Amino acid sequence: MNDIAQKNHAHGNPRNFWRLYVFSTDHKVIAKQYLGLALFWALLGGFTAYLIRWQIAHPDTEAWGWGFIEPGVYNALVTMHGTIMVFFVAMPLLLAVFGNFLIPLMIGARDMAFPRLNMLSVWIFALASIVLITSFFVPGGAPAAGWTGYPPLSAKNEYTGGGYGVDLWLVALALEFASFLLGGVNFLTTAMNLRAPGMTWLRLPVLVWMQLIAAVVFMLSVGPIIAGAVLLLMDRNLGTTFYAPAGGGDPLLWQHLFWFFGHPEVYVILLPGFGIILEVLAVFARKPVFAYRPIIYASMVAGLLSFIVWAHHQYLSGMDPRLAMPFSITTIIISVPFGLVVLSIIATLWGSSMSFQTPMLFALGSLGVFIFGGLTGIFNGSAPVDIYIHDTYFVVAHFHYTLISNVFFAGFAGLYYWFPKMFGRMMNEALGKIHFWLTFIFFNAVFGPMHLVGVGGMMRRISNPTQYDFLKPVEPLNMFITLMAILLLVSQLAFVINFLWSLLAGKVATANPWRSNTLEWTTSSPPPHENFAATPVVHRGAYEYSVPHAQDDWLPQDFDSDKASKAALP
Amino acid sequence: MVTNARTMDGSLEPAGKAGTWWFLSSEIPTFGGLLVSYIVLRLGGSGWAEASSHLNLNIALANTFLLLTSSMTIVMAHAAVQENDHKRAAKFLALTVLLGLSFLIMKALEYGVEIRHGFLPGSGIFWSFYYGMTGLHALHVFAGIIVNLVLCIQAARGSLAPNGHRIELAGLYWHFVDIVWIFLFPLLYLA
Amino acid sequence: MQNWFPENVSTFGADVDGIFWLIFYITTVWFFLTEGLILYFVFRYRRRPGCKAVYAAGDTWRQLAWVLVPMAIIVALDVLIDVRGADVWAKVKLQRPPTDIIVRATGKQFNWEFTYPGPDGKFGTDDDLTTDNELHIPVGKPIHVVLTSKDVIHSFFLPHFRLKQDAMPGREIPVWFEATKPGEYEIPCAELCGFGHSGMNGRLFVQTADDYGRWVAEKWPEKRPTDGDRQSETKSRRSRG
Amino acid sequence: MSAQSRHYLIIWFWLVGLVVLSVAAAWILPKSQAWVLIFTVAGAKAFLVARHYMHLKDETWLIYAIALVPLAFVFVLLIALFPDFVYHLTRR
Repeated sequence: MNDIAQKNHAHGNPRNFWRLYVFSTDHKVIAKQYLGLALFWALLGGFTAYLIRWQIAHPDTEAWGWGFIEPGVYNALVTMHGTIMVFFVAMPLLLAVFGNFLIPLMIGARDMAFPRLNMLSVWIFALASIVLITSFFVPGGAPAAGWTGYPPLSAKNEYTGGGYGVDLWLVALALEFASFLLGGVNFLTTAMNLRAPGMTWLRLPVLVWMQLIAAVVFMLSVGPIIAGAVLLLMDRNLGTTFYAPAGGGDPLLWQHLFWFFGHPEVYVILLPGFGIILEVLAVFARKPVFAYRPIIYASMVAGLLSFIVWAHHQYLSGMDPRLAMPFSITTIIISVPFGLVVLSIIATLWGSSMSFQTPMLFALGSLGVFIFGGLTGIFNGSAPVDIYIHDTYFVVAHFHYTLISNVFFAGFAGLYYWFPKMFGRMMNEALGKIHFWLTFIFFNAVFGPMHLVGVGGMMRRISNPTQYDFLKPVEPLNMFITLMAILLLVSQLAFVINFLWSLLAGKVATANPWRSNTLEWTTSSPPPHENFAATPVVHRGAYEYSVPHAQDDWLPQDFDSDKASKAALP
Repeated sequence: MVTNARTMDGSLEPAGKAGTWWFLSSEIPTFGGLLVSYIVLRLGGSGWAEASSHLNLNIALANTFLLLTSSMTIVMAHAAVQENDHKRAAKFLALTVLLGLSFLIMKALEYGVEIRHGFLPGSGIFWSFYYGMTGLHALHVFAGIIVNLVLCIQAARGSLAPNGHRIELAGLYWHFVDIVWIFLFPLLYLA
Repeated sequence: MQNWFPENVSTFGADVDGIFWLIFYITTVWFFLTEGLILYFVFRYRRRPGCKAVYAAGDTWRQLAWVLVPMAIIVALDVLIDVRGADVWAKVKLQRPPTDIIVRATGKQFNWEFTYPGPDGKFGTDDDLTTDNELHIPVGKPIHVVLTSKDVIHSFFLPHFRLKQDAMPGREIPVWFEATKPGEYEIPCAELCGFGHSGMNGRLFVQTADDYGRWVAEKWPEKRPTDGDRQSETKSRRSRG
Repeated sequence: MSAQSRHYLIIWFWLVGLVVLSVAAAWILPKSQAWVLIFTVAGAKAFLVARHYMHLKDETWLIYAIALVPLAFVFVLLIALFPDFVYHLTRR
């Protein structure tokens, strides 16, 4: 079994520090490396958010810890906030961290199919991070063309006033994509080839399925934007005219290439979040996931649909207006597969026996928040309504509700839930609960009212709303939102403290503190170098909780009931 | 459950092949997006055929021939390694590398000719696409050459795994690059 | 919530808002249904000593009906939203009622340039009138605006008219609207267009028929064809300000 | 030379022949017909390489799916871009 992993670990557990923690091929170490990078970026992204909010609420006053925010710098902040949060926080956290750490553990493998490739991808990602950080310091400053980098604004420096910022931004994105591309190859091959005996496709935990679907969607959608980025780099540096109408090109081309990737990307982030929610809910509700297969099929359908909805970002972009309704229809139809997933999650709660530890609270919070975000998505999906709310804060509020629900809340649920397995210690329960309630309250206080700001017509990415008469009514709201946003950011200290403190002095965790069924809990916390002393043999699906007539309310996947009953006989 | 059966035998074969194919599955949209952009802009624009007529068809023909042949030589190397004749495999791989290199050299010459005639990447949308697509393709060829070179040395040294599976994987990538050229050639030179 | 919208002063604004409210009511119902259900379950099925969870994996059609039937309802509602929406989209973006008032709006960093064809109704003639950030139109008449851009992408946004359309370099995109109420409104740019994006804001003066007539008379006094050039210069000079 | 190598060689002859054919078509036939022929030939060449050199002919359905699904999405992209760039109602 798993000869591949064995081949790559013939020399067993490397002893020296570098091979063990820095240039490690161990998927668990790599996951932690991604986690470190993601948390670092999250801090930076949070700081940009604070500056953005400050400028909106108190335009042209000195922001504490920074000073005045010139309009150009404001655009750079907006650009970097989007780039960082989507590509350097959400993706590493949800895919790289949980995917790398859990896929091999959950399928009973010793490591990824290509451990060295895995190491390569984390180091490419690190390189991308360095390149992106560099862009802050080059003459002209960070890119300021928006995280969507629409040309011509991004194509000519005299338009943005930037220098190498956009070039570095493009290079960083290309590297980041390459890294996750290799990661996706690894995920898929690992799940195809290294499943433990008995781990059939339909016994895989939902999270693994979601990671795989996300990987496929990412790999099939990222190509055009890589090509598009190359073309944009050439436009900037070789004088080509792909996006310059004067030279026969067309700026709209970039928007199509970008969003053909950009929308699937959204589901690449959402699906793993659902996976985490379902894993956590099943455990803390002591109930099998309701409609396991339909959930998986629905996610596949959603992934498929995500390839034919991208133009709903472009209803008003100058795209042929006849295209709008077809894309509007496909977009709104997406509510069906996601609705099915959400209702199945709710159905999982029916007749359950819930205990509300921190992971459960975050999972439930994520569910509640996502429903709101999903429903507001229907407004944006409808072409006529989009005429008014496109590029307003309604859109901003909407995608923060959907993305933060699955990055922030689901991500935290996952961290609190798997922290014992990752680091061998429990996180502090009281601090965790405080963290949840503060986050939940302030999050809704920030992004709930933001919908009203959008309904008021406030455009995205304007640094000074007070320049517009028709925005006078929303100014008090903006101030309130900023206050709440600062409190939301501050309340994350509860997590930082909890994380660091538990890392060093948390209660030592048992192998299976939550009494879960999935394979990662059958090995010690943290797992040894090759995960399992003996390759586990799988006898059942991942969610056999509260089985009738079973003496216990859980049946681990590798629990051999026949052998057990034989052993029970005198 | 085809793949499920494979779960049981842990030989590298399926893993490497599946991985390579997944990688190619993301390369297809990369070049696909490029070709699609070229096609729609060309159908909607004007003056493309005129610009294209300045290209040197003979060099392109020679290059097509080189790349097709290199595709043949690398499968020959694969066939050889399957018959466990690593020396012959090394010869064919060396041939493949040479063919690839001469493709790049020809391409460089072609660029030189065009630049001397004043057709730069900035000389219009057709030239933008010409340099963009052939450039990206050339990069892929270059990467393939390096891979093949490494395998060639390994095969010559006899340090290649007995099943020589890696040659097939390198071949998959190399053939894909060849297929891309198969479409670039008519799109740029003939149409 | 209604009073958060800017006042609607266009003929089709009510239709756009109508779809907004249609979706608002539908989603509100779903919101309270789902969130209420979650809250009820959280309260009702919290862990109690000695009471085990129900083993329901949703693997029978009878159980699946609980999620599949709502799906059918969702499909029906989606169709409703799209069918109703299609008409409004067509009304705003696909059909344009005929008019004799056509204006060219050119976005540039960082203001709107409006060009009137003048009495001869043709652009590019010497009686064209170009104004910066100032658009004068009569109330109760359809207006055609042909959008384009000199440099980057801008977005022509009329919040009070529920109208938005990007202005693309290399494209000429026509939009139309009809004002129902005289007054002074704003024309912000809704697409990030550089460091001056915030504050790129034009003025739309919707005037009664007489006021508009007076404005036209002031801009295009009876002129002799011979010194058209000088005339147009002075006109354009007067228009600045 | 083994049977397999011979097979590969035959495919190569086919490929070269097809190249000659498409170039000849570009010279002889009128544009529209030439285009049809040229791109059919290109497709045929790609098919030969994929099926024989990339061994698709003895692969499982899964590999086929991995190879064909991306093509389907590229096709979707092509169709969706036509109205904007080919018919260009608004392009100057």
